[in-house]
Amino acid sequence: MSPMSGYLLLSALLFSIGLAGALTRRNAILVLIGIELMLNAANLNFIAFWRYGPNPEALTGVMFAIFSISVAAAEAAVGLSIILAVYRHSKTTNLDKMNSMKG
Amino acid sequence: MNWIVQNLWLVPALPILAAGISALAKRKSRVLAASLAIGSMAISFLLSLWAFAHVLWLRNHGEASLQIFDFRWFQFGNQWLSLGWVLNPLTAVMLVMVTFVGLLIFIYSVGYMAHDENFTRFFCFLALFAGAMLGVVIANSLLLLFMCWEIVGLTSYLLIGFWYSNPKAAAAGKKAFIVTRIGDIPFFLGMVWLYGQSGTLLFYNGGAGCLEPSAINYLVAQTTTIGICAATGIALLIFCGAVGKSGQFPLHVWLPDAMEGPTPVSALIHAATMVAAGVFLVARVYPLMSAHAGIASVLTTSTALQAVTWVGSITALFGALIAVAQYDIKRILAYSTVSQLGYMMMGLGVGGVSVGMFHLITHAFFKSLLFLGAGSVIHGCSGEQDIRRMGGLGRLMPVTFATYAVGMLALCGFPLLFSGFWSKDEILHAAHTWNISQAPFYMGAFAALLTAFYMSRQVFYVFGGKSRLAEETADLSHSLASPDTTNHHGSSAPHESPAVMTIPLMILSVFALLLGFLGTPAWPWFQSFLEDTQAPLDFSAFSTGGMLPVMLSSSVIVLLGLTIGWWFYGRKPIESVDAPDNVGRLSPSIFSALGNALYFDAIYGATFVKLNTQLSKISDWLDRWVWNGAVQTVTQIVFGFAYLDNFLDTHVVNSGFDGGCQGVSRSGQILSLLQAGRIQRYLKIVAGALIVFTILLLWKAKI
Amino acid sequence: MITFPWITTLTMVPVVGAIVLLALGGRNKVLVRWIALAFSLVALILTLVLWHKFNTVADGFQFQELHTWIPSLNAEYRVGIDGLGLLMLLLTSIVVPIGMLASWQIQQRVPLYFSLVLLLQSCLFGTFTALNFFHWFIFWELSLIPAFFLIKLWGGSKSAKAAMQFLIYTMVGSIAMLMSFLAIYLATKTFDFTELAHLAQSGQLMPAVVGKLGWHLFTPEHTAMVIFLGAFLGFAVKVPLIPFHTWLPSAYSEAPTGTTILLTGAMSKMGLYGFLRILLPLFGVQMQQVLTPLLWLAVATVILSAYAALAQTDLKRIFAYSSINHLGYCMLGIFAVVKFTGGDTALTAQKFAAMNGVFLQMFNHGLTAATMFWFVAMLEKRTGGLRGLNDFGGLRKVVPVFTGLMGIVLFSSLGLPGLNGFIGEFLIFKGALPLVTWATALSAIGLLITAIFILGILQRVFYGPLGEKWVHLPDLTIGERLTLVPAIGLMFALGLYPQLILGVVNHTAIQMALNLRNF
Amino acid sequence: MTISFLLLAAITIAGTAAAMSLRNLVHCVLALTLGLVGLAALYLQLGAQFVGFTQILVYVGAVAILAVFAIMMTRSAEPTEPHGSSSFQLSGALIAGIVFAVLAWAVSSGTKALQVQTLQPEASVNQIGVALMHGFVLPLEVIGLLLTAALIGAGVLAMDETRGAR
Repeated sequence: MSPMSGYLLLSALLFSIGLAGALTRRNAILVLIGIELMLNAANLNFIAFWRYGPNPEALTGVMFAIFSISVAAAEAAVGLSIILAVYRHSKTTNLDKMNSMKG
Repeated sequence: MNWIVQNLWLVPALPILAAGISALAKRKSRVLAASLAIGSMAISFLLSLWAFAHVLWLRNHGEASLQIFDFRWFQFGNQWLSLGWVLNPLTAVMLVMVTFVGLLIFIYSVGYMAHDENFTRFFCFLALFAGAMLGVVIANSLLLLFMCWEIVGLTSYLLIGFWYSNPKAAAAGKKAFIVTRIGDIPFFLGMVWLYGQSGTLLFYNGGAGCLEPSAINYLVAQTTTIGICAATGIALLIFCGAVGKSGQFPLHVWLPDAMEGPTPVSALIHAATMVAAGVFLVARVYPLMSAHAGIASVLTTSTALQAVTWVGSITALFGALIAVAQYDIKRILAYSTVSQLGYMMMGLGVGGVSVGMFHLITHAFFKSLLFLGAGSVIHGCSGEQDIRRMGGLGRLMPVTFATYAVGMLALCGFPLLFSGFWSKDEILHAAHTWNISQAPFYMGAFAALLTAFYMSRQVFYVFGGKSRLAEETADLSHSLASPDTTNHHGSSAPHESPAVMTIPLMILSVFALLLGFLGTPAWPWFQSFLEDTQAPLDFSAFSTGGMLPVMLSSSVIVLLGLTIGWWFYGRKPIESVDAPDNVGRLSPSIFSALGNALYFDAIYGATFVKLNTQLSKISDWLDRWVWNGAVQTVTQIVFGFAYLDNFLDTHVVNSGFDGGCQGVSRSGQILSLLQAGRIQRYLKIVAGALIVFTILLLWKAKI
Repeated sequence: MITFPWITTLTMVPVVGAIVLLALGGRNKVLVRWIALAFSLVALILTLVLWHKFNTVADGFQFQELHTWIPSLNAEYRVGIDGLGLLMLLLTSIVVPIGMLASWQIQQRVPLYFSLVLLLQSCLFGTFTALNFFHWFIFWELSLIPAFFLIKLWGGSKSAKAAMQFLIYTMVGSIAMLMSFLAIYLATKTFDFTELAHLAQSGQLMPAVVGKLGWHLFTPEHTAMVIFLGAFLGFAVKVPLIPFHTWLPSAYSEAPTGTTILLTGAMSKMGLYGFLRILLPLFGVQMQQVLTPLLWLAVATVILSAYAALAQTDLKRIFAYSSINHLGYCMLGIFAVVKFTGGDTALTAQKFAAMNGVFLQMFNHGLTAATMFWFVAMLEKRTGGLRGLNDFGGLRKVVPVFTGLMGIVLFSSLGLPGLNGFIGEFLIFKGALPLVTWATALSAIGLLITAIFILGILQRVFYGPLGEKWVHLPDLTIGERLTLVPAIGLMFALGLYPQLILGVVNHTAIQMALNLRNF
Repeated sequence: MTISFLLLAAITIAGTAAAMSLRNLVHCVLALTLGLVGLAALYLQLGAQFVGFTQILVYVGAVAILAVFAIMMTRSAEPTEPHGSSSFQLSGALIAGIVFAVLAWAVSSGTKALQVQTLQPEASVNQIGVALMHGFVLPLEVIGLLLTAALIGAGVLAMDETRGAR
């Protein structure tokens, strides 16, 4: 087992944990955190591929990770504020009770 | 250069300055306006005398009697446009005449207009007129002449419409301006053409002027596309201006209407000076008028002068005919003026500058005398202008009667003593010896007969018999006099006018008597003065060149005319206001046609005025419907497409679309079952998809 | 050499004024009016300074400023004036204060109104000084915006329609012109008027354009003609020439009178300016080719507009048509100058005369028409908006001073010698008659018809018996008389001494006439 | 496969797993912080210092704090979260498990063929800066724009509706 596949497996595990959280928890904040974890798993993949993959001098993986972190930060900020707004509207963060998008 | 030549501009400038000051003055400052106008005119008169004396002095010392002063006005391109003034015998004579007659009429106006509320304005306009007229006289440039000419027209317009509240006066002023402008437009074009051809508008400029031989020869050599030489074309166009201004047939229609203005205005502008400006213009550009293609044939008359002669003789006869059947004292004189102006034109055409100008000068004196006399009569009769309502004024207004009689005899050309005889005789004699046709002579002679007749008719109506003025009060339908005149001439019984009015009459009558002796055939001083020759006293001139027969026949004609007039109107006094005219009874239809001036106004109204109105309507219609319509049509077409598109959208596309939409919405209802609004369920689906895709990818990689 | 940027300063002064007015707000209307007037007077003083400093015998443009702006497009900020530009600057600076004084009684949105007027002035300055098509066109188009709002927001009952018509009409013309200029730009890669004029003069312009854009269905002449007609349309609408004029009567009569003054006094000169500055140097050849139809258009403009004026009863509409009529003489003069003369020196001298006449007439018409509409504004103020010919009668009795002064202006418009209108018309006719005889002779009819309708106004409004309604009509106040004095004094001054203007523009007129390419 | 990697991986897994399963939300976030620090340490170990520190700054410093605030403000700190139906939890966990299985299979089958770089590559801040300013300048600008938009959007969304209309 190469060092790289270790990182990749770790990343897959992180992704699954995040997914599990996102799928099972009722609280919107935790769902958001789960999604963040999935993003982090992807970042870990990027870094790992950069470290062990070809052409590391191009810094592509690092760059991807940086941008991804930025996007994730933006996403977290917007997502949390949406949750706040929704909470103010419906006084809950429980996703089961938020079904106004029902078609 | 002599002081007076250099400063000749002062002559017109002073009255204009006076006009400018009184224009700014208040309405109440009557004395200021009158004294400014009269004072400036008096100074101008003195300056004119000086100028006249200077010309005489030059002649006596054998120097050139043509003095010019030019100055640069403005620059365009590489050349300067120069203006200037000219002092020659023609100028000098006109200057003295205009300032003298003008001065007398100004003084007279003080009395005549005494009660008018716009007294100040009147003198302002009058002074402006005098200045502009003097500008016409001294101008050494056709452009300057034209400019002053137009301002003269403006003042004429203002003064005819002086009693502006009267719609007739307002209309008459407008008519005068427009009809003269009809003549001025060709004049303008002729001037521009002349400028284009000769490169200068200065009359005399040391050999380079447009009236001097080199320019004239050049103009004669040019031929236009219609076959006449440029000189003739230009001369004819300029003559159009003279026709308009001098009330020549067929543009005479404004002059009788112009009598709506105050009587001094009629005397000054529409008898003595402005209307004579047309004659003066022809005299001024005479070298151009008489230029013809044949090099040395002095005897042949140029086309332009032939036109002048024919127009003049037709006008002379025409005006005299109409004057026979008029009842308004001023209209008779107006048509008489038309006729006499025709004489002058004829004189210019057949005899040359001196012949026409001599009549112009004498006419200026006796016709202004007649108008002022008529004004005195109107003033005395409280604004009455209809000769049928006058009568017997000879006893009531002796001074007016005496001076009027002098003027009337001068106008008729009563033999030997009166100025009109000599000047008219000159014209008839020249017409008699004209080499083209004898017709102008006969027309002129017949007009002379008619002149004697209608003047005696007028005098018998006005001064003879007993007063019929009392009947007026009973006649309520009468409304001939303008409201203003009626209001402003106070008292009711006929009375003699004040001295401020009668003294100018007397002075004028003296000149009407004596002026003729300056130009008798025996001692043609006036003619020689204008033509720059010497005039010895030579009584044998009467017997040469058929002079004596012409004089005799014209005397007979005049006496005959007076006799016929006496026969019809003087033999027994006119009975009443409503009595039909004694001549009119002979042939009422012809008489009424003449009374209506041969329906010229109606004819013009039905043709030119109507045409004009129609054209303006057409133009407006074009504007509204064709030009704008084209634009609107394009707009409508665009809108039409828009509507069509809209229609297709609603009824074709939309209905199909709606159908489609219903299908979509039904399937949407089914699909919406999937949309439970629960994110986590979606997430599960995504995860499932992820699983499937990863497996697929791996599978593919394996294979 | 760095000199003081006179022209840019002049252009910016009204803009600053507009900003100040907008910042000030509408609380103090009186203050706003005075500030606006003050700014326009500053512009007038600046223009007079330029007039004084102008070298009347120098060739080419003066007070030039040159800055690169958009290098990739070869668009430069290049301004400068010759005699014509200076004359137009002066006219604008005179007309704008008149327009402001005539709008004194406006009550709604005062700061906006006056700042729009100032903006319009700035655009006019820009148009008359720009020497590069790029920003010239920007100013040209920009001027439509204030004009549009001035007509629409403060105009009469149908002003929205009139403003829209005005905007669309001129816009269509401008677009056609823009197309033509883009075509020229594609071929020459320059927007500079002087360079383009040099190219045209040496006969390279149109071959270059045709070489670039030639289309197999068109002969080169046709291609050049199409390009010319595009530019022609833009200016012909603006002037306007019949039949491109239908926006004008409604725009003039619906606009508030103060705006009409700006429209007729200054904006109508933009079209003529374009003809002189752009069409003559660039498209002389094409104009020669279609000279006869162009002359017909000019003659039709002169005569039909005069007749149409005769048929109107609204004073503003009469003066609107009269305006078209007067500009028709300018068009006649311009077209006469275009006529091919083949180096005949006598006829070239006639061209100088016509060119000078056109310049003078442009200025005179601006002055006279502006003052005439000013009188209409004063009449409207007194009568509460009535301005029909049939509404009045005998006013001279109650308002003698008004009548007298308006009479002077009316006669100036009629072309009475001694007032400013005459010399311009005289020079145009003098120059045009030998060049284009029949068209000029026919146009003289316009002079007559003008007299008829002007005297008709005097007769129906001021003469005749006084209507009951107007017995208490107030005459001009002292303030109004004083403000009128400069305008009317200028009319007299120019009528008696036209050298005042001709001395300044003559050199430019000669240059323009000589620079026409003669084939 | 070093000890340090295993250690750090264990910390990360533990932290994140705790974050996803604890009852108290505040505890969840604390556990998450631990997991994220572990992840950052892994980055450092891989030689990507800049990313590692950024991870700490952004996630530990910002996102976690943000989450805490959100929890505070929504009063979800009390462990009152009702348990959903067990079938719901089970299905979620099952799916996550399947995903992990598939991914692990993919990793194990995919990485065998890969040539592995053994040399430690360099990613100094200087290099990253140069790269950002040259090859990646456009993405940088876009991300800047995105962040600005997010900033404004978050502000607007979080603004109190009643007072926001002021």
